Amino acid sequence: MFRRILIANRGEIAQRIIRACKELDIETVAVYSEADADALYLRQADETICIGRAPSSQSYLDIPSIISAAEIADVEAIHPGYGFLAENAHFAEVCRSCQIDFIGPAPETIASLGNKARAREIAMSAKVPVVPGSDGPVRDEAEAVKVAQTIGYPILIKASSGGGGRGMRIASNEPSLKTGFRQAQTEAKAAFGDDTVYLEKFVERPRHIEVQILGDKTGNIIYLGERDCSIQRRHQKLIEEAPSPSISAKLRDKICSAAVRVVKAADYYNAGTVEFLVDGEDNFYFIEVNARVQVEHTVTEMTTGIDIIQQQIRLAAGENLGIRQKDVQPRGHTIECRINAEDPSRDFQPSPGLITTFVPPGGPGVRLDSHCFSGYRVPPHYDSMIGKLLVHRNTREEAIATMLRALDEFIIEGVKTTIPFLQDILEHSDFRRGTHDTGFVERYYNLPSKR
Amino acid sequence: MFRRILIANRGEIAQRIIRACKELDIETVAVYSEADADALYLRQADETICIGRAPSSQSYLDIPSIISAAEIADVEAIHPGYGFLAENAHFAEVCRSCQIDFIGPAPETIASLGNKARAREIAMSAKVPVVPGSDGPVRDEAEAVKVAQTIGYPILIKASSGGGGRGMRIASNEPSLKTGFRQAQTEAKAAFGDDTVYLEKFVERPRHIEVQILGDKTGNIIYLGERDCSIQRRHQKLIEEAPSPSISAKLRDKICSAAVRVVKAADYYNAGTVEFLVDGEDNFYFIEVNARVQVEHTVTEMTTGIDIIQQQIRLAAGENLGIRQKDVQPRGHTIECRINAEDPSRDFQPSPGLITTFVPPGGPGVRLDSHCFSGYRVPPHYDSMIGKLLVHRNTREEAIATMLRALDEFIIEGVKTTIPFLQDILEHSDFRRGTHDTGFVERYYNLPSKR
Amino acid sequence: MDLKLIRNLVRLMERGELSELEIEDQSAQLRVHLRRGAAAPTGAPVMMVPPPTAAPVMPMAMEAPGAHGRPEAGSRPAGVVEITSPMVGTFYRSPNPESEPYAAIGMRVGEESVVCIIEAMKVMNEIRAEVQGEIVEILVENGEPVEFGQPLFLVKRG
Amino acid sequence: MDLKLIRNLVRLMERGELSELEIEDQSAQLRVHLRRGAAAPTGAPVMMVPPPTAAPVMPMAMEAPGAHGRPEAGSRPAGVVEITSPMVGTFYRSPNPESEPYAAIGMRVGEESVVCIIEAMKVMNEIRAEVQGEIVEILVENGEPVEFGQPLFLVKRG
Repeated sequence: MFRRILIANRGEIAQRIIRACKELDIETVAVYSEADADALYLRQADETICIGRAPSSQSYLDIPSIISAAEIADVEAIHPGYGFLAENAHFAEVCRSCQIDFIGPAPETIASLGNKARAREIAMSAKVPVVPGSDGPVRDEAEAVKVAQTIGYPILIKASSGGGGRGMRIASNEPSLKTGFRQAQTEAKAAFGDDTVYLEKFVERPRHIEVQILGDKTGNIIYLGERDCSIQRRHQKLIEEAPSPSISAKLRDKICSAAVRVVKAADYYNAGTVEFLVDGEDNFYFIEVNARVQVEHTVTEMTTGIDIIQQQIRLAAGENLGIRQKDVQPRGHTIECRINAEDPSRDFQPSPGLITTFVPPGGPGVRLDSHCFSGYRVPPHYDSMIGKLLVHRNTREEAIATMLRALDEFIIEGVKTTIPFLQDILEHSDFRRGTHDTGFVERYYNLPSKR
Repeated sequence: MFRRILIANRGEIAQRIIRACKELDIETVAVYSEADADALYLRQADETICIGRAPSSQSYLDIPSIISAAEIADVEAIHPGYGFLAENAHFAEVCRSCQIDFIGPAPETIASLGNKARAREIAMSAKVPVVPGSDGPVRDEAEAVKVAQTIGYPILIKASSGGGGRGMRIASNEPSLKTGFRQAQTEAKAAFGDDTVYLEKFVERPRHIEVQILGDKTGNIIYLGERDCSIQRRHQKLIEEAPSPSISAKLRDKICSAAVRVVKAADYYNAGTVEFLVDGEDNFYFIEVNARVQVEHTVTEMTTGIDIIQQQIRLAAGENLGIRQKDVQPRGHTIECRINAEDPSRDFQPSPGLITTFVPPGGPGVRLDSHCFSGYRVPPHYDSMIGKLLVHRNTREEAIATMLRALDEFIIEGVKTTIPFLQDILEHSDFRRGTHDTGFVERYYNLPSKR
Repeated sequence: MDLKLIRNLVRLMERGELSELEIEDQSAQLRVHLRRGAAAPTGAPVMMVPPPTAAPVMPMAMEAPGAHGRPEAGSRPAGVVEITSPMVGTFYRSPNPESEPYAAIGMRVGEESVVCIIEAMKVMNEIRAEVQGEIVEILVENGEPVEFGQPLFLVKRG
Repeated sequence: MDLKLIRNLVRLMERGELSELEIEDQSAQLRVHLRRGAAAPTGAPVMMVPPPTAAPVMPMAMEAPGAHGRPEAGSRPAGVVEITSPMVGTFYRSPNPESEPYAAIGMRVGEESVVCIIEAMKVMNEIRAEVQGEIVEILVENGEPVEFGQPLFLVKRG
């Protein structure tokens, strides 16, 4: 087991990793930027090292500084958390070359899964359905029409250099495809300086279902069940829950075993997540693998009672999986709300600054992962998430009631937060029925009357 | 179901009840003394009524004020919490006469269980072992010696008007019994103005094991497993856990079914706790029934996932038990630490006053029930408990590690707390081995070298 | 050389607010001597917590229910005092609907004069002015519930 | 001689606000005696006056690692400025053990003068003074690890 670990991240996930290390009796070295010098979680670390200025590029993304810190602090491993360098194959490579264990999958795995086309091939090789598409760039209208005939309408036209929903258009028939195709190319050219586009079947009213997996270096893989992350705004998850209110036990098993097939095909180890889209007819399609721990890993921790961060560390240290698939027994229902320092009334613009009062909720079924406190200053340089509020109850209905109770108790003064917006969603009949899809927030937010 | 409930208590338990009511969508009326006017939990209640001055006798113990508040606020039921009027049969009687549901057992049950001798009879009638004793006052030495011969040494000489460990002496043989008997009488006379004493077998190195039960008004009774509360100081519980590290599954079943027999014999309904002493040879003896919800009910909530306060309210409203015995499936290990505003370095003298900084711990497996916050002033008039910190993990060892991590994170400035003392106990080898008994704290605290 | 031992000793010092610690363990051939905080005079104030720390929550305190609907002491003209309710109950201005109210604006009262009735648990409690002067304002409607300490009347002393 | 041990002890003293630490470990044939902060009595009072805004946590904030072991700006004589480390790494006063140190107390430096080397990932980075004047203090030992922004030298401008 490791004696000493460096945490190459900040905020709640840095704190989360420090907590796991303390419970495993591992020493922690926390690196921080000048903007985070006053963060409270740094006091929980055994050693702290300032690695640069506030901008991520000069601190949390600066590989030389982090490796240099790891060397002077003499650590055996680095936990990258999520974001920043978590899925940077080069960084994982550098760690290896410096004989520092990277807590995550192998650099090669990160690289191949990070490549959309390659990941798609891996999934197909594992007999896992992917969203039908052109498999590569489409040259002209004629080819587009041919492809469309095979995969069927509606069709999504995507810019190869796009992403995050940018540079996409929908075509529901041949004429709209022809015009859309040309427009998409010109837009792509303008936006990304690259007019290559490809086609994909447009999945209607999809739900976002992802599967948490754990794997050791001997090839053992288990799944810890699914998470439903269909409440998103601009592809940003706002609320996650487990189990999914919208899939049957039968479909769950199919998706989970598909997830295991994908990561096995990728020679995956450590913790990871396989993401799927599920349509109204219970067809599911592989999207991508997140080769890191995710923000919402906490949801699965509460339903299964398995500490995923501790597992990551054990697996990276070369331990074999101590948990067999049959030991994984999800219980009750978990909901997570991401609390962001944003102003919902102003199109969710970030609201950094001094938190004058911070009184977190507590009591039965409530878990809070947050690095904030009364007097903490939210720096403007990073992600606006200031905490994750989770509840675990026996039923989804009880979980919603407890979450509403907890959000109502939560006092955050000084910065604007998304709490009121989250409360609205939790009270919405579609969410309560669990019939929502990934388009819910945009639709509802544009028509609040629709409640 | 009730529409509106009055909470006749304060602090963390008042907040706990408000939380349960909000999750059940029941309106709450919180009463408070002038000393609690600034408490934050009052802002969570639907209505608040000041009922008197700081001293309990003029507020939380003042039956007319509370009933009058219940009448003007037009509530259907009163939750007494623990302490104050929770086990006051007269109060329960008055509630009934005013057609207000008292959330707890019937006044008659409270009365009979509140009488030591009566409770003992009930237990014996239910074939549940009690600590062998004189069954009533012992007139003179001669009788004392005769009784001693039948129950065997060591013998405990107790003042009938005593309690809480006061007016007790141990005799390990006949001579010491004779002298001790006389001294006990004179002491009792002096201390309580009543020299009647009785004899009881002295149970050596006992563990405090209690069983949580739930019962409905049709006579259904279930048990939610035991709690081990052997870490006590002057009969005040400091740390509670479940399951007990020191009893076998077989003994657990015997004790739990004994508990059910006792409460059935007492026509018990709503939530209650049956307390036992267990000696080194796994003999167990009934002590008493707590006819109320207890401070440590939270421990059982975490292991079973059952919300005991919500159950209390449902049962008081006349619902039948929705949980069958076989549905009760304890999982993992829970530990609770009571955080008191006391100064361990000064014989635990209360340390009320302004809490300047209050940063609670969080993260996996942690639950905090506390009404405190940065800027809260701990009033000097009431109990010194300012919070209950709980952890739930898969194993006892992991639970201890998480509790140490959480206590280490917990920042409370402005008042002294028992946190350092709790940390010492959790690090003690006897506690880690689970071989401690109710005498542990006194022994350890007098001889810290004994670690 | 065991760093954790030292770390735990320091933690111990922090918890116990020790200023100095000295250990000599011959069996372990170890001697440790730690001094904490600045020299006594400067040390003490460092431990003390500055009052302004409560500031952020004062707004809450002001909003606390206990403070609701109460006229601020400062906002009253000089010589005007409150008669507050000594109990929780229902406020009645007269012994029964037919009869005249005990107190009306402009009426002079003595310390012993009954000014209203508070009904608690079916008991009618006569409330006395306990101050001498003139009723200048009646703050509660007839039949309205009142809590402990709630102002009922404003009286101009004299 | 294990520098890391000393560094960790110093960090420990900072965290625990120790003013003095003394360790004698015969089994390790080691004796350590450290004293901290005593020289700068101005430091302590500064820690005690928090700006009203972040009041409740200022005591913490002041303890934050970023603020540790740095001489308070106010506590330096006029015209004396810091040369701080632009990166995380190991501090070396000379290009190699044989040669003379780049900078010594009393030496005059110009903006372009190399004053030390910071090794990061096996790369030797020459650090320039970027200020003109006279070296009055060297704040870091040769071979000691430094973090970003850590003061290395004090220079009297001119």
